[in-house]
Amino acid sequence: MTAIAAAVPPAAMPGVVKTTYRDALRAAHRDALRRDDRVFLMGEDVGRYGGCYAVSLGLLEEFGPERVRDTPLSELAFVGAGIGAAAAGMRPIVEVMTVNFSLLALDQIVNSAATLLHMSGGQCAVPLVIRMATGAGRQVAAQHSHSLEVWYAHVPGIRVVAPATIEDARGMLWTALQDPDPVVMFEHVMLYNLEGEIAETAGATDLDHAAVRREGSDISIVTYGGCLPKSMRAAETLAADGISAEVIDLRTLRPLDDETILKSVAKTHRAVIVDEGWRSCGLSAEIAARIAESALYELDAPVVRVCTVEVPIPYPRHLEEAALPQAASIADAARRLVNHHG
Amino acid sequence: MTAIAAAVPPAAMPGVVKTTYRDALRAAHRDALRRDDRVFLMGEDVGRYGGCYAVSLGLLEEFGPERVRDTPLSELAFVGAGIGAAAAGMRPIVEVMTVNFSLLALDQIVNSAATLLHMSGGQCAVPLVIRMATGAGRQVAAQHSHSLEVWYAHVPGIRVVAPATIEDARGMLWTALQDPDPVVMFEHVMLYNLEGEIAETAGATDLDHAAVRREGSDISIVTYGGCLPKSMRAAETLAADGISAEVIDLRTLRPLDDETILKSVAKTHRAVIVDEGWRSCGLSAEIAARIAESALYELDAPVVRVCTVEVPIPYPRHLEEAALPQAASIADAARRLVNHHG
Amino acid sequence: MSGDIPREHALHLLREMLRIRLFEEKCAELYGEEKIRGFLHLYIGEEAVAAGAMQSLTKDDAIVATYREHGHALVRGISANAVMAEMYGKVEGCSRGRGGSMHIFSAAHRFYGGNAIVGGGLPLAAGIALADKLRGVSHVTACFFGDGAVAEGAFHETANLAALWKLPLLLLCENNLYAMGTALERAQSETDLARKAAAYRIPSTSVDGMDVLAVEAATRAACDAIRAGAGPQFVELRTYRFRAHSMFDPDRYRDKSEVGRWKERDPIMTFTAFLRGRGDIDDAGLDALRKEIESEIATAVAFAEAGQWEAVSDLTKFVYSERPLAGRAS
Amino acid sequence: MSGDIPREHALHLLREMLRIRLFEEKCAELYGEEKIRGFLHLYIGEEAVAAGAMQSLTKDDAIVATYREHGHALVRGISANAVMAEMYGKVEGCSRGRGGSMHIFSAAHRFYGGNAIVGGGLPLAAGIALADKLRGVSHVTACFFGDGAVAEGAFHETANLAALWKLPLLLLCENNLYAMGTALERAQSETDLARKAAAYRIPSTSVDGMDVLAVEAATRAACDAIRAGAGPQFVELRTYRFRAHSMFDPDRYRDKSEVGRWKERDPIMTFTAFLRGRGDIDDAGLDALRKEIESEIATAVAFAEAGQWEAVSDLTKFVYSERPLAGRAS
Ligand SMILES: Cc1ncc(C[n+]2csc(CCOP(=O)(O)OP(=O)(O)O)c2C)c(N)n1
Ligand SMILES: Cc1ncc(C[n+]2csc(CCOP(=O)(O)OP(=O)(O)O)c2C)c(N)n1
Ligand SMILES: [Mg+2]
Ligand SMILES: [Mg+2]
Repeated sequence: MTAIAAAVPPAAMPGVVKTTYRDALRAAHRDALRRDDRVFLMGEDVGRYGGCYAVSLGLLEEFGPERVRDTPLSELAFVGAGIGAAAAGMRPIVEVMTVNFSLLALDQIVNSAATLLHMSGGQCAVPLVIRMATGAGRQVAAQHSHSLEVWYAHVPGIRVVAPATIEDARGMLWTALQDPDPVVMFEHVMLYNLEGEIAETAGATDLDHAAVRREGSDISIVTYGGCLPKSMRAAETLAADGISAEVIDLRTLRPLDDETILKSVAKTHRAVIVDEGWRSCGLSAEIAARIAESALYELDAPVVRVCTVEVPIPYPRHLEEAALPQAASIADAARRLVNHHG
Repeated sequence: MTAIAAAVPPAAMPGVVKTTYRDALRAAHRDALRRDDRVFLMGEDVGRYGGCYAVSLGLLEEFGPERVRDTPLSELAFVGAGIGAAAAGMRPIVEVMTVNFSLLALDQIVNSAATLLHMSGGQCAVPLVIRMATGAGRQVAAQHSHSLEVWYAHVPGIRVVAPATIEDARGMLWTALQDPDPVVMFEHVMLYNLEGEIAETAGATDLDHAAVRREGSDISIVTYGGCLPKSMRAAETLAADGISAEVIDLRTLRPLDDETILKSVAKTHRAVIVDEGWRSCGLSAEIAARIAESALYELDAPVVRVCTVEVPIPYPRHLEEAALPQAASIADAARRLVNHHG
Repeated sequence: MSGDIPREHALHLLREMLRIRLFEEKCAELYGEEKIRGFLHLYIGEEAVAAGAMQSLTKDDAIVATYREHGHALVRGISANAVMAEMYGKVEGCSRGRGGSMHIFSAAHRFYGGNAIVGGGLPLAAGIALADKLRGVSHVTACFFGDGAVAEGAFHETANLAALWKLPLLLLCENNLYAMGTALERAQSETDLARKAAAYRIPSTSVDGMDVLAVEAATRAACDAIRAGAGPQFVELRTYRFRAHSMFDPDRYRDKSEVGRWKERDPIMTFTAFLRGRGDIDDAGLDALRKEIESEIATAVAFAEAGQWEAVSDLTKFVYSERPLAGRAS
Repeated sequence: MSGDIPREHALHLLREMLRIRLFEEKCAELYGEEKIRGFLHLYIGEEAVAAGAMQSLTKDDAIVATYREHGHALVRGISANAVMAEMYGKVEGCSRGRGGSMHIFSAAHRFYGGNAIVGGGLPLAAGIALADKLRGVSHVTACFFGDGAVAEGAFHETANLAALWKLPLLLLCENNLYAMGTALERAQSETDLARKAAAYRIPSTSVDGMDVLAVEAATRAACDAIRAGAGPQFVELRTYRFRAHSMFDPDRYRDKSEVGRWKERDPIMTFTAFLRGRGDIDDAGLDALRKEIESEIATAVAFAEAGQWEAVSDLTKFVYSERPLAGRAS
């Protein structure tokens, strides 16, 4: 896999602005559409409606219907068309409303986007970005609340990223668009309203490295996406209890940045992996397996996974909450682990 | 998940007959169609053609076109129709030619088959069996050689099974048809021609337990499906070197039979997991994670995974062979592990 | 509107439409109070479709609907109590509270959901129809879906399968001219949706979905044809939603004036006027009807309010069935 | 067959058909020798389609084909050497040997594969056409697919998208009456496939796919319409495969007599007779032509035999690209 270096941000006096994850994503789109006339955005309701999560609000007016392209309800065809357009030299951004609907397009993603370069012997690259919302928390029940990032992370030929911060929402898209290969980007539904500050000049962000979002020495909490804020809150609670948790945001789910994970585990000797996917065969299993393979003798206790209970997500708030990882359950798991003496 | 007991085989004098994995599957279909008039088989070319792997050859002639039902090329609709028919009281067997094409039907499987019971509060059960071929080895390249069992094994609400022996080819279908919930059954393409003997009276087989296919004391080789014969060959080679390998055939990939795995690891203290899926986020990761969680202190060495190299499977034989787990690479991994001294 | 409809049946139709309207207006209010959460898709404006189409279905027929299905559930006979409790997420809800607004189920009513994947109900419905056909019973499966669903591959594959196998499937396309914010002409190269059915040799009709009698007549004819063995039938119901797509939708993509024009054709208003004209109902009658329904809904709200939250310990119940189904023979 | 075709062009068409025929007969032989492995789908009997349809495409146009695409590749101008080496799986193959028979690629020829998912090429082709349209160039993307693919949702969604967006997409349906073992009438409720296109307002024609001149004329007209901005066009090519679906297929599902009847319409045989009648070619000319082609094929086999196996150490090469593409601006 190619290392995609972050573009150097322009050397302006870095003023700081308030923004949201959603607005940062929108700014990233605007940027991309301005910088490169090969870039266009397509998907259901990205234009007139402004995007089902309002990410693309206003872009149709600014860039016109050729470059901000509403599609009919036909996930298989418009994702496939994105693949074809990329293969033919464009730089499409395809929005699929949620990962749940992306199941309808998986054939094109796995059997075409991920294979074309290899099976053509290097001739047919697919520089495509597919964006989709993921995750639960809005009480939209069993057909709108999946987290299937792990499925994508299983497939060679694609890169999988998950911005969990405003900086990454702002910066990952441009880096992804510079990738010569397909990138699937997951935006957790509970992050869109996230507020924060960002440098006015913030630009592309690195896709090759996980980020240590909080340093700590007693335990490593490895997570990404929608579970990052929960993990950060858990780390705060733990700090109050005198437990120093390091929080790692994976950022890129394929390929995984083993080095950052293993370095942290070598320091803390304990790891909790937090992942909103279902436990069995989830992303956290891969991380646990890598730690067990490469850092077995560093571990002072077995790795623990905090995942979503293995149920289709139910509608009522209390059941949805019970099904998902929460700051409290993460902190509990960490506490138990720190107190564990093998 | 309900425990599905194997039906007691009739107490006849057990004569033994020669058969193949394919013929055993066909006999299982014939049996099911005879026993229960709610059972019917549908899929592309299951009728006139006799099944793309000839599993259903002759069944159209015996049971007629209503019960052995050729479908048009429309995986989404006919799998979905199977789900609807099951919900309405039938016991459909739906054949999807290969797991590669099942991507077109995943929406129905994940968003409907796996969720209907739970999100209807227990009202809408889906007693459906979906069969599909999986795996590589026939030089049919990057769009026909996937092993995506792990994706299915990730999904709560479905059961995933993989017959690796003639007995299981003969016996799993009937057990699966007695399951009130959807069962996805994976048949490895390289097993169809497998020859062997089977009791004339062989009947339903257990779906709840992994099978120890060979006992051993030095190392556990955990595998399933198309990798079982390779693992058995590896175990033989190892025996010649004085290494006693235990070989576990998972049989059911969801839910996993932890007990059998952990018992074996507790005995051997070393595990190689062999899985034809791609390594990252593969089924072997889940097994490695479970061992690391529940048997960390039993391990004398890190768990090792032998998986498919993370590439779309290429056409030429030498590259395909290099991409896949082989008896030799399994034996090598096992040898290294036995010689590993942490 | 045809004049020969018996008064009692006419009043029944009016009542059903009004039940949907008032029930959903209450839902909108409850959404504001955060009693109902998640996605909520109102059917207001489209009541004539569910009310009319459901008349020719017997209790043995089956129904598959979308996420905009409260109306269908009520007309089908699922009690307002059970539907409202479901919207609240209470155990007393018809799906035990697990599904909410988008996933209303009732096995007793052969009401197979409540499907939130656009087009996702179509293959399921074909399968239910296939099961009935294989069993040799002459039940109809009615599948409701929107204009947006017609663009999905699921529609195409299902239509072909149904026609090829002559399934007893009634395809009811609720064409409200929009799929979320996307107008029909920006989603379909052929906007005459009934012509889609022709490509599969499925007989089709288009009907004014704001006219409950027209809807009833067209769907009855289609049902009769299906019961006579003619295979699937397609009915396009031309309608309009007065409210936004869902409670999250700021409704920026269509003209207020367009909505206004359609509101002049409000199916309840026009049918009420028709019934008044025939002398079937007067102000007092209307008032009484409205009061009855309001009381039904108030009861439903009270029922839902009094309902229980499912125990968290039951979260994983029904991921799998509790007991194996017995093989018929063994 | 129309008489006004120039001799040179007529001979070119004959040569192209014969190249496919002889190349594939050689492939069948090589499959028996286990030089070619995996799936092999022969085009024998259908040569007039690829040979005729490719005539109106320029080098800037793009092509998407199926797993039955050796003929298309050859007519497109990919050398027999490169195609044969691909069938062998050698590095000198046009896809580096990675793809084999089902995945022939050539960027230089805008030949975007070789797709082994039935219907899978259709969305891709729409995307290529969209890219060309967005760039403002007037290239055509020609997408070949079988009658079986028309049942897939991919066909329906793509047809709608192409028509809606007026994409420069030429939909070439190779109707050989069977999808593997499934006869058209058992797979489609409407067997007149051109009528499918009408449901999307896509102009369509059906043509005798055994008549190379008819194929050329129909596809040329369609191409002209596309270049004139009329949007996608659909051409149904009525043809027949003389061989089994693949080398694994025992061909039990159709009558020998049916195959026999179609063989009487062998496109090469009838076109040869036509050319003889016009005095365009005689026995000696035919013999010379055949010899030339046989020599081209013999060269290709020798080339493939002499080719190299890719080093195992290169297995993971091209899973991802080797260098980042530069952003156009930055
Ligand atoms: C496969 C899929 N894609 C997208 C969505 C998001 N979505 C929900 S409803 C809807 C519009 C559907 O329109 P239509 O079928 O006309 O039904 P209506 O809402 O108008 O009743 C969309 C795009 C979805 N639920 N499923
Ligand atoms: C999605 C998918 N389903 C099934 C198959 C297996 N399969 C390969 S070719 C084929 C028949 C296709 O028929 P048609 O489209 O008419 O093309 P033809 O082979 O006749 O040229 C089938 C069923 C496949 N490759 N892809
Ligand atoms: Mg609509
Ligand atoms: Mg065909």
